[in-house]
Amino acid sequence: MDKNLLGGDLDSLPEEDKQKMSAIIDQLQIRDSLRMYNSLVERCFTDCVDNFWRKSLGKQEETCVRHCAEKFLKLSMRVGMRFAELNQGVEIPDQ
Amino acid sequence: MDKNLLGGDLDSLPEEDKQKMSAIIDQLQIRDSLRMYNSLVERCFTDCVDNFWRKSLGKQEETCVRHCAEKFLKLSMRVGMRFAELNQGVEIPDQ
Amino acid sequence: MDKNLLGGDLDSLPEEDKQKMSAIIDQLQIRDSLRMYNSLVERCFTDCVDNFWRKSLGKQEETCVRHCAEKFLKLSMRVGMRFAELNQGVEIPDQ
Amino acid sequence: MAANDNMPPAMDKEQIFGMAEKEMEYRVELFNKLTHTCFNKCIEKRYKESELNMGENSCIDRCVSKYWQVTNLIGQLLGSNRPPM
Amino acid sequence: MAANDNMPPAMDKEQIFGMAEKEMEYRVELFNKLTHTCFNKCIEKRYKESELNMGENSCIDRCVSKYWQVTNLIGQLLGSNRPPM
Amino acid sequence: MAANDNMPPAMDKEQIFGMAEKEMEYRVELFNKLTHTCFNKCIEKRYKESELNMGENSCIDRCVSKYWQVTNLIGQLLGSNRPPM
Repeated sequence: MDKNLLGGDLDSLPEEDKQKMSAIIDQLQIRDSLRMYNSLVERCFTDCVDNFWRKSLGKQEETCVRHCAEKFLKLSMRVGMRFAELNQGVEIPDQ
Repeated sequence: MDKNLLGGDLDSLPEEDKQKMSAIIDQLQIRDSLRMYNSLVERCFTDCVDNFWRKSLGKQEETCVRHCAEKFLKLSMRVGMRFAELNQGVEIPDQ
Repeated sequence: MDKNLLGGDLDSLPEEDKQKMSAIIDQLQIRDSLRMYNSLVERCFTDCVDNFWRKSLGKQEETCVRHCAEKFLKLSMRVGMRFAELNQGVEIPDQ
Repeated sequence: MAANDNMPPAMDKEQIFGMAEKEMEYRVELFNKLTHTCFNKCIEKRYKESELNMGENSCIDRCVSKYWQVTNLIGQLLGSNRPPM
Repeated sequence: MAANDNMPPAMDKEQIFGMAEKEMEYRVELFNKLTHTCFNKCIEKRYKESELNMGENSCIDRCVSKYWQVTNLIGQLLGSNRPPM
Repeated sequence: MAANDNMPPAMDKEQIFGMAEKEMEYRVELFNKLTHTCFNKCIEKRYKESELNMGENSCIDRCVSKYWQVTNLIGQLLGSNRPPM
């Protein structure tokens, strides 16, 4: 998740508090990206791997996992952009 | 979640510890109510919104979301009451 | 989850840090086992209990819950063993 | 365990608060899972009205009671001899 | 609440940081649930290619917009008069 | 990043412990998701007996192995060049 979506008004804080707040945000971002990693693996494994006759990933399963993960990352970026716009009160044009 | 279900015997603690415990409970309650908010939105959105031809919520979708959320809150209160009774060893009369 | 899977190289730390690290690991293990308890109850209840005409668990439901929980615990141990082997770079023989 | 003896008392207190916090987190999670599970089992997904009807209300009561029993049953299997809360 | 008056200021500050942390955790969770929910609603599970097609892209935009509206709607029902973020 | 240089060392240590804690939380979560996912994939939901049968046992071994490979594969895509643990 983008840092700007977490806390916007750090500048108004005194220096000491700003540092502490910034450390809290860093920790949350690390935790968030590790959780994202875990949930992405779970999702793509669940959707792509259904055959347990061999212990190695087949070619088709590997391609499926790659597409799944890449689609997720692209979607996540797009959601982030739209989400930021809504946070700033920008209207999404209908059509 | 009701505060009484979290910690019952605060009175027996020394003043300083009581305050610290009370602060921990407050923080947990804030986190819990924010999580409940998030999971209620996720549930009612998933159950009620299935059409993505427009960017605005339709009348029917809005009613569905309202009913879903209100039912959830009523159920949550009832579960809390029954849960409290079980915690106090009260038997729930059958039917 | 097995303690060895959490942090392997505690011995290299100075005594004070080792104690602090060990306390963090203990706390994570307590939280993890309480969460496992909660998610095991949720899973076995969801899979085994479907009839709400009575307020007491039937004989068949009880057996189902027991089997579900015992299978989960056995699976969890096996997964832990295989997982530890992969962490140590041991190959799982195919067949 | 033996190491506990020469740990500073401040550390001990820290850990006691940590344990109490984990215990409370467990209760909150139990309550939330119970609520969501009984919602799934008892509430009709069409959401035609905002009131709980009689059938839903009795289903909820029995669902809570059975969930409690399952919690106790699995607690026994896990070897903890204490009640779920 | 009245007890707040004679609490040391350090405690107060601790709580303010605690509140800010919870608030940020809430935003992260909102964003993650939004992402996963819109993935479930808009992405075809066969994963034939790695690009998002046009249909998926417009579905995502509308999904975010409607999710936002549901967040506001339920926020009003819960009696909090503030926007979701 | 540059700000790190004039931060007190105590702060640094705090952050190192924080990082180690997040890393361990990640491992616990990986293990739990692995366990639940392989349960879903390999265990028959009728629960007729409490033992794992031969088919379930080999399914579990292969499930763990494939899950591990998917973790590595996605780790590469995310650009982290380290193994999952």
